[in-house]
Amino acid sequence: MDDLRKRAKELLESSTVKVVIGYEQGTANKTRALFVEKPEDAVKLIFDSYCVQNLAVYVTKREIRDKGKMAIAATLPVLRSIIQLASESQVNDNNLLVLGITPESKLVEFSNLAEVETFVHQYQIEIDAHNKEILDKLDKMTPAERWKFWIDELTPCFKCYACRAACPMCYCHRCTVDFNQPQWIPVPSHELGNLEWHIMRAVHLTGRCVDCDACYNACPLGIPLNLLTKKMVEEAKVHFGGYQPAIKGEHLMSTYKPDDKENFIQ
Amino acid sequence: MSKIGVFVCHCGENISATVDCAKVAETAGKYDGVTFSIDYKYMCSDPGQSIIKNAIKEKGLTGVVVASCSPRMHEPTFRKACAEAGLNPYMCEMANLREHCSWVHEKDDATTEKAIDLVRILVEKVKRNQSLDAIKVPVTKTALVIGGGIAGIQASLDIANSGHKVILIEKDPSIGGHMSQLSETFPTLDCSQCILTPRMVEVAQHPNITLYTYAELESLEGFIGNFKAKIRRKSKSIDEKLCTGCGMCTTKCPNKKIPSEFNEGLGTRTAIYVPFPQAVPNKPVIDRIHCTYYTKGKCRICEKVCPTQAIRFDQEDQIVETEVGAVVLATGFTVKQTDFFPEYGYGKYSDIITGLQFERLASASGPTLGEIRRPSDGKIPEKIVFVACAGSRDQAKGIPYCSKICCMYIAKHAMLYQHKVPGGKSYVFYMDIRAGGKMYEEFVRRAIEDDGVNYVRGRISRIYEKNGKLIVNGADTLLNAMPVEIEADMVVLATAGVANEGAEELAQKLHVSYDSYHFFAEAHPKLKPVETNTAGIFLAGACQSPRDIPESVAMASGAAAKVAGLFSQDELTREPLIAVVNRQAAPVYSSCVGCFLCVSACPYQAIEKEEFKNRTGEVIKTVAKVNPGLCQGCGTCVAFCRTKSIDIQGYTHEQMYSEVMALLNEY
Amino acid sequence: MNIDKWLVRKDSLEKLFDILKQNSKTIYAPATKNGKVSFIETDSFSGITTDYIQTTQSSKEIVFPRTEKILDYTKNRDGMSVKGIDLKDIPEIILWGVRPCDAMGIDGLSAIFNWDYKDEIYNNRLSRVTVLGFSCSKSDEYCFCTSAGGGPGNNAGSDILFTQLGTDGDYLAEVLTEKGSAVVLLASGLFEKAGEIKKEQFLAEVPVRFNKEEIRKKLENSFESELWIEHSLRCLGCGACAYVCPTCACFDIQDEAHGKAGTRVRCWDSCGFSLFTLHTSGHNPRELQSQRWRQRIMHKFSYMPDRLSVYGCTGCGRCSRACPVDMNILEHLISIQEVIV
Amino acid sequence: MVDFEPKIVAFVCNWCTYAGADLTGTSRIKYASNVRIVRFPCTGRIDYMLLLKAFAEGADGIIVSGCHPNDCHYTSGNFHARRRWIMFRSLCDFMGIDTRRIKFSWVSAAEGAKWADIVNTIVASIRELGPYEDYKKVVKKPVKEVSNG
Amino acid sequence: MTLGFYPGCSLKGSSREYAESVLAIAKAFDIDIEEINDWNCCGSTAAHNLNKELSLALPARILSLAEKQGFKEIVVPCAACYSRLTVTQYELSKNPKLKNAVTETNDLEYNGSVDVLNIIQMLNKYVTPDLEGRVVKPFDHKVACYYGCYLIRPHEILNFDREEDPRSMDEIMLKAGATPIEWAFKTECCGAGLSVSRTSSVGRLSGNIIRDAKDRGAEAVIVACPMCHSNLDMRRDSINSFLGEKVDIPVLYVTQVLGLAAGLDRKTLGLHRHFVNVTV
Repeated sequence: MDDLRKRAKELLESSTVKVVIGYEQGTANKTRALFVEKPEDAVKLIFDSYCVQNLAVYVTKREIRDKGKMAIAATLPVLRSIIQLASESQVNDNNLLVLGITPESKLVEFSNLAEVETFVHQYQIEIDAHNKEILDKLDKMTPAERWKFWIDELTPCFKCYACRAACPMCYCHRCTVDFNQPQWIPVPSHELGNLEWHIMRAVHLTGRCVDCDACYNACPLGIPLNLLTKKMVEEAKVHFGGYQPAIKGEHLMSTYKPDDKENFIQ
Repeated sequence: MSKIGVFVCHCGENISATVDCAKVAETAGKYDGVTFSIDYKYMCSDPGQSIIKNAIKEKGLTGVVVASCSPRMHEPTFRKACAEAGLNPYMCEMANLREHCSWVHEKDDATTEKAIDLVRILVEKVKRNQSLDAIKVPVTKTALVIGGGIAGIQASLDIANSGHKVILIEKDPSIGGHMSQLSETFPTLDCSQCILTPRMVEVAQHPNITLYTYAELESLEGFIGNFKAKIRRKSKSIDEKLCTGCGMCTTKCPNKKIPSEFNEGLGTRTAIYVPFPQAVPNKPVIDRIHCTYYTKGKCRICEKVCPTQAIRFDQEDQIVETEVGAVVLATGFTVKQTDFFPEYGYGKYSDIITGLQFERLASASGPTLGEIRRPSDGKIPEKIVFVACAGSRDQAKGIPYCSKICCMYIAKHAMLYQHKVPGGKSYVFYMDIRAGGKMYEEFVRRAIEDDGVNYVRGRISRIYEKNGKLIVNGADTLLNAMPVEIEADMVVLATAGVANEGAEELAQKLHVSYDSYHFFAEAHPKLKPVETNTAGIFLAGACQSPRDIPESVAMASGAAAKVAGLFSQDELTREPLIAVVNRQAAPVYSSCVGCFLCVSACPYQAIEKEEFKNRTGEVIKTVAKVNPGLCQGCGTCVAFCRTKSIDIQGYTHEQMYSEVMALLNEY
Repeated sequence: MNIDKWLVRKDSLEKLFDILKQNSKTIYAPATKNGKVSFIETDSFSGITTDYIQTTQSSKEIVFPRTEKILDYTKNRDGMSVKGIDLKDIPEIILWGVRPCDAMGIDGLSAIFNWDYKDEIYNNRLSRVTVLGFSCSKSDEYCFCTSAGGGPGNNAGSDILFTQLGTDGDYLAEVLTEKGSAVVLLASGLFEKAGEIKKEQFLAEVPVRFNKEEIRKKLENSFESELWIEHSLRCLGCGACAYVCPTCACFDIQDEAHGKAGTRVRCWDSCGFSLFTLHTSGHNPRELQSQRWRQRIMHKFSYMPDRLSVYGCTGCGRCSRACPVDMNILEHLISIQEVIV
Repeated sequence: MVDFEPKIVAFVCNWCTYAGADLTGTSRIKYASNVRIVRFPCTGRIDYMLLLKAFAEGADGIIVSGCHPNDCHYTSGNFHARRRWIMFRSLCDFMGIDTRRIKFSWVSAAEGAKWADIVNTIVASIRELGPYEDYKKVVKKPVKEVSNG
Repeated sequence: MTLGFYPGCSLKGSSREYAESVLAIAKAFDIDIEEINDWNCCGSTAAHNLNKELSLALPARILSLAEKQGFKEIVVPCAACYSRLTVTQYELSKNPKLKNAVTETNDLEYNGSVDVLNIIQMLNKYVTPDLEGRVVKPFDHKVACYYGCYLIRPHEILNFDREEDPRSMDEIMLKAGATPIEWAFKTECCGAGLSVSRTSSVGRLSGNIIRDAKDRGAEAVIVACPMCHSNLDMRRDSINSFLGEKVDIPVLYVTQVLGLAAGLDRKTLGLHRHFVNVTV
């Protein structure tokens, strides 16, 4: 990605931005976030198929924001996250410049977030075949079986909150799990505490999740917790025709239609 | 450490017949934090209330639970009692032992158990209640009425007559609205002008009413009782103080061929003009689009002829800023023009006109002085066709609703035609006749039976012109859809009544919601027909949906009554049961992260942004803030907020949580 | 006691496992779930995962559970009645398949749980655990036990340390404690006297990458260093590193109330969380991630050696493997050694 | 499950269902005494976390009820609530939470009889289903002496 | 770029003159036009009432073939064919499932990448722009432009011209030197479907059209649809017997008029093939 390095260098030299968020080579074949502040460091930037971390998580991180205007190398999921964040007043054209990386790994520089939105809207949020299969499998199970499945999967969770930390949408300064008057969710990691934490997470991401799998990739225990959010993406399709992050868009869960359909309210 | 008092009421036999009240009181007495508990025959009785008052005083109670009937019945009673004893009324809760327990269950232990649970729930809640003070909002006792049609006029007069100031703004040069264009009015056929003009004059002369014609709302900020309005007074190019309305200018103006808005384009006016003879104010304005001086740079004849030198070519728009406590929206509606109908020739046939145009033809003050003459050649039509539901009730046209007034005015039109053109033939094509209203049905029958108007039930598929006639093709559905073809001289379309151009923008300016047709939305379809969901802004007349004069007037008086009610106190007191966004010490300020998704969740636009700045004045955090003037306390935002940063007084997280806990656990 | 060495035939391991089971021992051994290896209560030898460099989570959870009850309480008008847990209920546990760097971590934990107040519950758990260590024949880029004072065949912390003598080879069993001997007694038939065996040749290569003493020195005057900010930029402040660490011992005390009755539990916490040091006032002495990251390194390589004379890191490299953003502690330590003067 | 008495928690809005339940009382219509009503200003205020808490603390069934669409005292609180319920219910179902134990309904201030009927039907169906053991099991876990992963 | 040409059945049979005039115009204005190979029926019969999939499969095949032949756009002079092809594109773009089903049936790739032009669109794109100067014999007559139904409807799908009182053909006539009349029957039904089955009804329906044209002094009726043409031209006898008088206003294709204006000879434009002699 020479053009990325080139552009990053220019942006820093012209001090159009103060920091460029991108990827660098990490341990073994891992890649990891890089924050370029000096033009000469731009050469460290890389991009390849291993670059899957959702960098959007950093644009709300205080230590990075405080540096000044940010530029970010953004793949599709990252772009989606950015638009969602914009719709939640977390980023704007004044503090963020987006260097998009298309699914064909071409570099496109957007002059503003509106352009990013138009770009993003060319692609629907689609659950990948593999996970779709798992979702279907779960759908076929009886509720009792699903219950067992989830208790088994969630019990190992030791609440390190890596899933929360890695999720661009979990930028709250005080998460509900940290709310203790009342203590909505038990602090300890036990079956109830874990269950409630993961339900809450799924609910809070409903209509906001861009299905980037950051949570799943972050989980040190490999818990398939992204199935929950994926299911919510699917359900949003079923009930409300799905959603797309949009800067001025109507947020799925804070709006309604008088003719929303359901079949369970008596 | 809280000191709660529990007061169990027998309600005569009503509760005690199935619930062991003594046991309830006894058990409650054992709960942590309960320092006094008692059961008594009638808690709501004076002696009952004094038991509570005394207990509060003697035992220094910090909270009270009255276990009796439904709070929807006696909550005010007991809260008042507490207040009288010096306890904050919001420290009193009620357990509903009657409606929700003793009346609906058999006498057994389970019922008493439930009663105990219900009490425990409220004990745990009241422990977490906070003293609240009623919210007081100052009220500016001036109303802004937008729109000078009959609705706006009525609202203004009613408010003014109840002793409050009114600012009435009208975008046109004169007030009067559509009603001033009408000839006669159904169902009495009395002359519209005759009943309207006195009201118009009254408005102009009323000491409490400030009238701004040729003016529009620029912006509205603030909330109920405390709005700040910016009004743009468009330049009239005359000095109204000097102008005597003598009319010299209008008679001398060389530019005479401008289609008159008032006459719906059927007549003409001059560039400096008074829209119609009875206009209020009766002073001209210069229409700069057409005025030769403004377009070509020379003329100024009006200036020369004006005896009082009142012409001001260089006059500029003027912005008036004013504070108002309430707003009445009475901007009315408009009707679709004939060019909206491809099947009727896209408006290219001048003898196909709208109902409103017919009003002008029929009006004694109209371009034909009340004679029905067709626009193309001034010929008196021998055959005339009236088409009802032109656009209305038509999915394909995007206007599925009924315009409501057409059935009546078509009957009136046909009648007027029959009266004015003896021997003329008139046809009315209709879908259904909707004549709900006092004397309405009778009126329509008269048109059909006495005046011999031909009512044909069916729709018109197309109209085209041939040899000076309008060929009207339709079907008569009562003669199993037999095709009908009429060679008419003139066709009147009862075109759909629709929202004004720019109604949407205005609604957004005022933060009131509007329906999918851009008519303004009432706060509740049944119980709040004149309120909007923005407190302090009310609706009158056809801006809410098409309606006739009596309805508009009634609605206007309704809105006026609401305003008068609002203005009846200097401060408006509201239940403090509203949402609050938490605040913390710097640098946190609040746990709110400012995603502002609550804004779209709030039905009342009550959520605002608050910025926190550092010493150098730069904004370091922007968080949500609830406007206590607007919040109605539904709590929709509370359940939605991810960080639980919003809470609602009286139903806080802690209170509701502890209720659930108390309900399912031993205490 | 002095180390006595035995030889255990490759195929006798399973027998040993079964004998221990028959003697109704609870056995925790490495097993795989969702592609991750961790210590799980196991009933069958076949369920044990053997081909792993290091378990995702350390074995500390056996002696220091993520969540454990301390006491039950009931409120009533006259006050409170409390019922602590019965230490006798703590089960006897065989910890099977522990790597040397894990076993070594126990020193760190014990130091923390005993330096001022002797933590009964912890000590009781520890006294009931028998650690069967297994030396490492493989390592990866995250391993640095040799720099942390340990090694692939280090026997500290183990009651018995097994070292496989070559691929598919038999096992050398070094019995190090009474608990170890007790195991041997149970299955004496399986333990053969071993001659002089050099196990080193069979151990994994783990090059020394830094000098912990030097790092400790340098940390003394590094508190204000810019390095912390630079190093911690990509850190997201989750607790993964702490929760997989064999020596991290931060915990939180929570009362789980249900009406008048409730349970007091001790559960893991992490200095990486921003709330860890948040005061009720809203003030947070460690409000930046850099300060929290500094705390983590300082605690392990400066504060602990200073106060408890034991390092808080065994070089297992788990935190690096678990980190969602590839914070590689080895890399950071090396850079501290290089950069700070 | 002969002597099993289900614990039912009802989350209702103040303006419609609470008033409806009042009407049940004034009309002296009898219904099962297993239900306990918690009063909210509006269904829009009802927090899904509270539903979870109810199960966690031992409820066997839950009723959530408010104004019919278009009747909301706050015009749209129930519309918002409906959307949340739709998604929350799907999630519960996906996680294997027994959605038969949560009854969502619209009960207006005029539907006293309907309220009695709602309560009786859910009490009957929960009697059939028995106590919510699955959930209770999960809740008991933390008091296990050692809880390892 | 080569413009694809889909004649459809009529232009190969009853309305050969339409095809001839289209090609003549193309030649005269050197438009590179080429017929689609192996084309089939557009399904403009009762097909779409009986079997939706089939009614889409037929046009889809044509479009696939066009794609295969590398056409970016094709001209479809027959209004009926034009309607079917365009509707098909619309339906398939809206409904992937149908699309798959159809492509399977045809076992041909379909991307909907081809632009379908009706004759008016084609003329406006390639002819009228440089018509000025090319008009050697202005068609100096009062003409009634008759659009019929298929050229315009279903309007929400085709959205071509105004659904009532369309103007596009009138514009072209003006350019060709003719004087289009204002009349009301531009989109009135000519009885198309009944052409064979109930000629009497055709007589009545088409009769109304011809009468109004005549009453307003039209010297020729201009059409852009073979169906309209055959009804107004071939069925003139039944029309006249309905009108009770002999009306001999000729019916010309828009392309024929342009041809005449551009000075092409009457034979190449196939004027000799009409039933009502073309006297203008």
